[in-house]
Amino acid sequence: MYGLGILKGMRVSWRNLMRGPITVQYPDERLTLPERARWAVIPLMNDDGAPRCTACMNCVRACPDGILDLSFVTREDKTKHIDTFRYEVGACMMCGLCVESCPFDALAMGHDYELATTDTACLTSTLLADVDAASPKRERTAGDAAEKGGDDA
Amino acid sequence: MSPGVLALVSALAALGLMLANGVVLIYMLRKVLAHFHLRLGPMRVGWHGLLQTPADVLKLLTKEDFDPSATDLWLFRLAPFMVFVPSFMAYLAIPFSDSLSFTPLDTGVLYTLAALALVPVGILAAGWASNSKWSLIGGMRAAAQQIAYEVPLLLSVIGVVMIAGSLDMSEIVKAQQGTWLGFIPRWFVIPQFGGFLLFLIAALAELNQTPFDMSVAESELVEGFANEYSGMKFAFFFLAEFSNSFVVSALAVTCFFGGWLLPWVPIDLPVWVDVAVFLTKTYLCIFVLMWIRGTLPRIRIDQLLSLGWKGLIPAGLAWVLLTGVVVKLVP
Amino acid sequence: MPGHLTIAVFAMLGAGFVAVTLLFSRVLQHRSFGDEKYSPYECGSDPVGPPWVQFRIGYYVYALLFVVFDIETVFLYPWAVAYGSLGMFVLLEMAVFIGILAFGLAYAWKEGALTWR
Amino acid sequence: MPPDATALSRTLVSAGVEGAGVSEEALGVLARVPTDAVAGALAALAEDGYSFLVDLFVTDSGEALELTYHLRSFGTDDEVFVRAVAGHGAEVPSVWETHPAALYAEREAAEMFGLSFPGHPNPKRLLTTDEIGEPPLLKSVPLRAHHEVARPGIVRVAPEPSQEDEG
Amino acid sequence: MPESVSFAAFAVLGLLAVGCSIMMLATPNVVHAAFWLLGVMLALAGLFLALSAEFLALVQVMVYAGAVAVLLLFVVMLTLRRREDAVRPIDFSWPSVGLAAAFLVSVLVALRAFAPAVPRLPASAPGVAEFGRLLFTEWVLPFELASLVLLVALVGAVWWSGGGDR
Amino acid sequence: MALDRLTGENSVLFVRSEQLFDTARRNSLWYLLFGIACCAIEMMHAGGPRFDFDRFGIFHRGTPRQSDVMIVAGTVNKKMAHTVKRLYEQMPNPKWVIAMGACASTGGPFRMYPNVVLGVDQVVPVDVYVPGCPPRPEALQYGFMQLQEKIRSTSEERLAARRDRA
Amino acid sequence: MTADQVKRAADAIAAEGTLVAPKVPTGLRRVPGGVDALATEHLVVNMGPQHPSTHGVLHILLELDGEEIIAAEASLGYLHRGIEKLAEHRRYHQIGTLLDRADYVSGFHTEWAYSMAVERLAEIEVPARAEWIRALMSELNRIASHLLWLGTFGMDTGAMGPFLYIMRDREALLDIFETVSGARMMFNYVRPGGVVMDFPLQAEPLIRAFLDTWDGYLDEYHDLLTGNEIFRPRVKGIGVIPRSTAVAFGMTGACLRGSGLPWDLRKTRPYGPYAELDFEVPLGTTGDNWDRYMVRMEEMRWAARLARQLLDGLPEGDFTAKVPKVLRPPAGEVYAAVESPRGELGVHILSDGSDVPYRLRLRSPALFNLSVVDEVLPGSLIADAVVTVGSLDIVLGEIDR
Repeated sequence: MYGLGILKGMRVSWRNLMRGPITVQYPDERLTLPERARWAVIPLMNDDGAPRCTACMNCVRACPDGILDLSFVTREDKTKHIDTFRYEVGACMMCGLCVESCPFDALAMGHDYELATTDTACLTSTLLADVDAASPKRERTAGDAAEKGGDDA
Repeated sequence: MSPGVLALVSALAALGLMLANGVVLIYMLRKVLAHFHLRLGPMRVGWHGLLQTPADVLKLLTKEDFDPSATDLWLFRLAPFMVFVPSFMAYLAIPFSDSLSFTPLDTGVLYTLAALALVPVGILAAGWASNSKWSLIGGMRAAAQQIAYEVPLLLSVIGVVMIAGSLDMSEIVKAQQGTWLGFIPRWFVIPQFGGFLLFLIAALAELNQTPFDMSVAESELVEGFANEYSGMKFAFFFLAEFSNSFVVSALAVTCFFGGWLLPWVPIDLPVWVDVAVFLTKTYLCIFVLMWIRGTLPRIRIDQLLSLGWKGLIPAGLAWVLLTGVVVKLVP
Repeated sequence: MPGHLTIAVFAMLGAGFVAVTLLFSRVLQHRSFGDEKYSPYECGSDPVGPPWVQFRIGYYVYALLFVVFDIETVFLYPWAVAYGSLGMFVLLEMAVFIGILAFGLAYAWKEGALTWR
Repeated sequence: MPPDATALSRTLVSAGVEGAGVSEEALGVLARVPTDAVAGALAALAEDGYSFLVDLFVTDSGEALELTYHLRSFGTDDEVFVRAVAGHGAEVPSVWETHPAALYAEREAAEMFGLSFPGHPNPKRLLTTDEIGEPPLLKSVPLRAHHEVARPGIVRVAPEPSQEDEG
Repeated sequence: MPESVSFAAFAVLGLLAVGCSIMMLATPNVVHAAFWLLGVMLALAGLFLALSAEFLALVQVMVYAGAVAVLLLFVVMLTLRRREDAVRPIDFSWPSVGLAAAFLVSVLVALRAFAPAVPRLPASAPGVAEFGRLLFTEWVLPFELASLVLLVALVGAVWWSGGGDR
Repeated sequence: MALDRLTGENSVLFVRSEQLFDTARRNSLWYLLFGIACCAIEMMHAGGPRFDFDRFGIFHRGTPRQSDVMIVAGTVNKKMAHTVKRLYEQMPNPKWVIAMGACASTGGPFRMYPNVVLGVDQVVPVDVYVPGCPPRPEALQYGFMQLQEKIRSTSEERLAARRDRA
Repeated sequence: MTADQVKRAADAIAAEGTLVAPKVPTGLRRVPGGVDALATEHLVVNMGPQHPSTHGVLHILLELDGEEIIAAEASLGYLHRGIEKLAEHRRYHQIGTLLDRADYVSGFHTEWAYSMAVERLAEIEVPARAEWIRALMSELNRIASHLLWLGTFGMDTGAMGPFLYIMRDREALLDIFETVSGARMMFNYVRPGGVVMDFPLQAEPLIRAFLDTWDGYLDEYHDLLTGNEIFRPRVKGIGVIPRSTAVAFGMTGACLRGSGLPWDLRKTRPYGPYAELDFEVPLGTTGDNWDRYMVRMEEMRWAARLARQLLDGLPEGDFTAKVPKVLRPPAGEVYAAVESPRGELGVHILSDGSDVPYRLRLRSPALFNLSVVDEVLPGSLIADAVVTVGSLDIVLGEIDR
C-alpha cells in the first residue's frame, strides 16, 4: 500500500530514538584508544631517564616527509651527543614508519591526539635536546643500522 | 482599557510568544533530531544546552549582515519583513482557550491561511533580490510550491468549516466538544480523516518542511533562497520558519484535534489548563513534524508539483463534495 | 472593530520589531569591506553570467491555474459556512460549480499543462 | 588467457597499421605501434572487441614519452597493451571516438606530460591550472627541495588587506 | 469605535494605496513595480478591513496579494532577458496624465451625481454566513456564470501556453 | 557602525556587552560545510552520533554568509586556493579559520609537490591548527575548544587593555 | 557469477555494439530542443567546489533551463596533489602512505593493489594468512566505504537520517580498523610481502559483534530508503547509463555491474583468497540510479558474509614474507588491480631496478566513472543530477590524485 514504506521508515527512526544516544561526551568522557593507535611520536626513555635514542638516523631516513630532524655531534670516543631532535608534528602523517625503523625501540607512537594549537611554533616540537645519545648495546642491531645507513646513503 | 492599548498589549504578548516559541522550538528541534539520530544535541551551553539558542541569537545579533554587491538592495532588505510580518500576524487568531486569544476573529481560519499565503512571496523576493543563482532557483521553487499547495490546504479545512458552520476558530473547537458513543472524542480528525491527510501533506509543503523543503533543499541549492543572507536578516527567516510550524500545528490542533478541549472531561476547566492542553497538543504536532523531518527523503520538484495538481486538488474537490453529501444525509 | 485594529497593530509592531532589531544589530556589528567579500556566492567559483534571466514558461501556466483555483476555493468558504443553514440545492449548485472547474482541470491535465517542464 | 600475438598482429596489419610489432612481455601482450597509427590501431582493436580502455599509462623515459593504452575485451576476457613512443610535446591522435574513456585520460596526459591530442573535443586542462607551469610528471621537473618546505616555524602570510572600517 | 479613528485608518490606507500605485508607475524597475502593486493590494485589503468587510479583505489578500502578485512576478521574470531589461524608460506624456486626471474627475462627479441613487450600505457588513446565503440564493446565476468565466480563463491559459508546443 | 562609536571604547556598557557577545560567539560556532579531502570524513564523523558537534553548539551551514568558522579540512592546492580565499572573504565578521590536518597546517605529506600550498595560512589567516592525518574527531573538537579559549582570551585581553587605557 | 555469465553478458554487448561513441563531443553535449520566441534564457551555474553534495571538491558547471540541465561539464583538480609524482621520489615501503590518501575511504584496497603490484614485480610469495587478513580487512572496508556512500546518497535525496545512522556502524568499523592497523583511516597496514603486524586477538570479538548486528541494521537502511515511496521515484529510471555507455567510458565496479555487466575482479581475475570463497556478485539491469543503489546495498550484505567466511577460515602461519628492508625490485613493468568499492583500482608500476619506482600510475576507478557525468546529466533536473553524481560514488582524492 502506498505510504507503508514511509511508515516503515518512521518506525525505524522511532526505534533508533528508543535505542538512545551513543555519544561519548568528549572532554568529560574519553574513548580508550586501542594499543596500536598511532598519534604523535614520543621518544622513549630508559628507566634512569636517559633517552634510548642512539642517534642512528634510521628514523630520519625512514620518514617519507622528512619531518624529523636530528642533529648530533660525535665525540672522539665515538659517543654521540644529541643537540636537538626536532619533530614537525604539524606535518606528520602518523604512519609509524619511523617507529618501525627504529632498531632500539627509542621511539613510539603516542596516544596523545590533543595536538591542536593556536601557535604555529607549537607545530614543531623538540623531542630531545642537549642529551647524550645511548650507546648501541648489541653489535647486531648496531650493525644492522650501519648497514642500513650505508645502504641508503 | 481603550481598544488601542488592548491591541498593543495583545500584539506585544504575541511577539513575546513568537520569540519564546522560536527559542523553544529551535532548542527542541536540535534536541529531538539529535535523539532521533542517536545523538545528544546541545549539551554544553547551560544545563543540557538550554542556553544554546540564546547564545545563537546573541551571536547572530552581533554578526555582520551585509548586502552583497549587485543585489537588488531594497528588495533584499525588505524580504525579511515580508517573511516575518505575515508569519507574526498569523498568531493573531489562534484560540488558546475558550476566552483567551489575541483577538477573536470571525474569519479566523481563513485569516491564518491568508497570512501564511503571503510568506512565499517574501521568499520569492529574497531569492530574486539576492543576485545569486541558487537563491533565485530557491525563490522560484518556493513560489511554485505555494502555487501548487495553497489550494489543497484551503480545500482541506473546508470539510471542517462545513461541519462546524463557522470560520471562527473557537467556534470550530467548540463544535468538537463531547464524545461519540461515550468514549471517542468528537475530534474532527475522525470524520474528516481524509481532510486531515490533505491538510498534513499540504501543510508540510506550505511550511517548506521535509519532504517538501524545496526552497532550502540543502543538498541541491546549498541554503536555497537564504544563500546570501547573514546575521539578523537570516535569523528572521529562520524565526519565521519555526513560528510558521507553530501556527500550522496550532491550526491542525484547532481544526482536527479539538483545540484546548480535553477529551472525556466535560467540566469547565480553568484557563491555564486549557492553554496547557492546547500547547501540549501543538507541541506534540510539532514533534511529529520533526519526526518526519528526521526520517524522510526529499521529493523532487516536478513530483511535488504533479502530486499537488494531479493528486491533492482533485482529491480535495472530491472530499469537499463527499463531505457535503454526508453532512446533508447525516445531520 | 477591535479585531481590525489589532490586525493593524500586529502589522506595525511586526515590521517595527524587525526594523529595530536590524538597526540594533547594525550598531553592534563590526563591518568591513572588500570586493571579494561582496561578490555573489556561487559555491566559491566565479559566477558565469547574471542570475536574472528569462525563466521558463512552465511556472507561468501554473500561476494562471493557481489564480483560477484560488478564486474557486475562496468561493467555497462562504458556501461551507452557510451550508448547514441552506437546503439540498446548494450542494447541487456547488457540484455544478466544481464540476465545471474540474472539467477545466481535466482539460489542462489532458493537454499536458500539469506536467512540469 | 592472453590473446594470440600473431592473430593480433594480423588484425593490426589488416587495419593498415604499418610497423606494428607484437610481443609477449611480463606485462602482457604488447603491441608497439607508431605514434600516428595509434588511433587506427585502437579502432581496429575496438572492432576486434577491445572496446574497454582500462587506462592510459604514460611515462617519461627521459628522451621520449611512452604511451601505453591498456585495453580489455569483455567478449574474450583478455587484455592487450598498445604502446607508442612520442617525443616531448608531440601530437598524438586522440582515440576518444572509439574509446570515450580516453576523454579524461588524454586530457590528464596532455597536461601532465605536455602532449597534445589533436581531435580531442574538449582539450582543456583537467586537473591543473596554468599556475603549475611545466608539465609536472616530466622527469625534468623537480619536486620542491627540503629546504623549501621544512621550516622551524610557519611564516604567516597576511591576507591581502581589506580595508577595515567601522562605518 | 469612534468615527474619527475609522476615518484616520481610511485616510492612511488610502494614501498608502495611492502612494504605492504612484510608485508602481514611477519606478523604473519592473520587478519593483510588481512589488509596489503588491503594496497596493495589501493597502486595499486594509481598506476593506477598515470598512469591516473582513471576508473581502481576506479574499483580497489571498487572491490578489498571494496569487495575482506571484503571477505578475512570474510574468515579469518571464519577459526579462537581462537585468537592464528590468529597467524601463519613464517618460510622462502629459496628455495621458491629463486624460487620466479627467477620467478620475468625471468618475468623482458621476459618483456625486448618482450618490442618492446608490442604495445605502447596511450599518455593518454581512458576515460570511450571510454572504454565503445571499450568494447561493439571490445571486446564484452570476455565481455559476463565474465558474464559466473561470473555465474560459483556464482553458485560454492552457491553450495559449501549450500552443507553441502542439 | 559598532557600539564603541556610540558609547566610547571604554564605557562600561561597551566592555560588558562585548564580554557577553564573545561568550555567545564562542558558544555558537557555525562552521562552513566544506570538506576538501580525507579530513572531511573525520569532520563528518565529528558531526556524527558518536562525537556530536552539536553538543558544543557547533553546527554546519552550507553558505559562507551564515558561517563563523571555516574548517579547512584537507590539502589546499593552487587551484583550490582561490576558492578557499573567496569563501573566507565571503564570510561575515567575526570569522575564524581552523586548519584541520597536516595538509592544511603545513602542506603535510604532499608539500614537496609544487602544486600544493604549504599550509592554508599562506592563503587565509588561521586561528587554530589541528595536527593529525587526519585528526581524530575528538582532536577536532579539542581544536574547537582551543578556538573558544582563544576567543575568550583575546576578548579578555582586549577588555583589559581598554580598562588600562581608561 | 560464472564464466558462463560473463560470456553471455559479453555476447549481449557484442550484439548491442560497444562502439557507441557519443554523437556530440562530451562536455558540449546538449539536450536537443527547439528554441522559440518565448525561449527561456539559460542560466550557467557553478555547482561546487563548495557544495554540500559534490562529495568533496568536485566542480560541475551546469547550464540550466529553469531547473533542467542543458549541458554539464565537470571540472576537477581541486585536490590534485601529485601522488604519482611524489611516488617517484619515495622508496617502495613509503609509498603506501601516499596511496592511503588517494582513496581515503578505502585505504586497504589501495594498499593491497599496490602491494600486489610490487609483489609481482619483485616476485614475492605472500603467506596465506596475510592474504586472508588483507581480504578480511578490505571486505570490512568495502562495507565502511559503501556505508559512507549510502549516507551521502541519502543526504543527496534529502534524508538526513541514514547519514547519521551509518555513522554508528562506521564507528564500529573504524574501531576495528584502529585495533588492527592503528589508524582509523590511513592504515599503512598492508605492505609488500604481507601485512605489517599480525591480526590482533582483540579484533575478532569486535568484528563478530559488528557482523552480528550488521544484517539487522542493513534491513533498517532498506526500510528507511529502499521501500520509501518518496525515495523510489527519486532514483528509479534516473541517470540511466546503458551498458554500452558504461563500457565505452571505462566504468567499473558497482556502476558497471549496475548497468548489467557481471564484471568483478574478485571473480574474473581472482586474487588473494577470493577463488576459495563462496560469494555472489549482485547485478543490475538498466543502469539507473536504483540499480547502482541496489547493487551496492547487496554488495554490503555479501561483504559481511565474506568477512564472516574469512574470519572463520583465517589460516595460521606467517603474516608477512621475508622482504628486505630496502626493496629493489628488478627492472620491469607490472599492472595489478583489485576490486575496490568504486571499481577496478589498478596500480601500474614501471621499475628501473632502483629503490624508487620509475613511474607509478594509479588507475583511478572513480575518474572513469565520473567521466560519464558530462554525458548523462544533460536532460535531468538539478535534483536528479545531485543524486546521479551521488550514485557514482566518487572520491575526489583518488580522482585528482
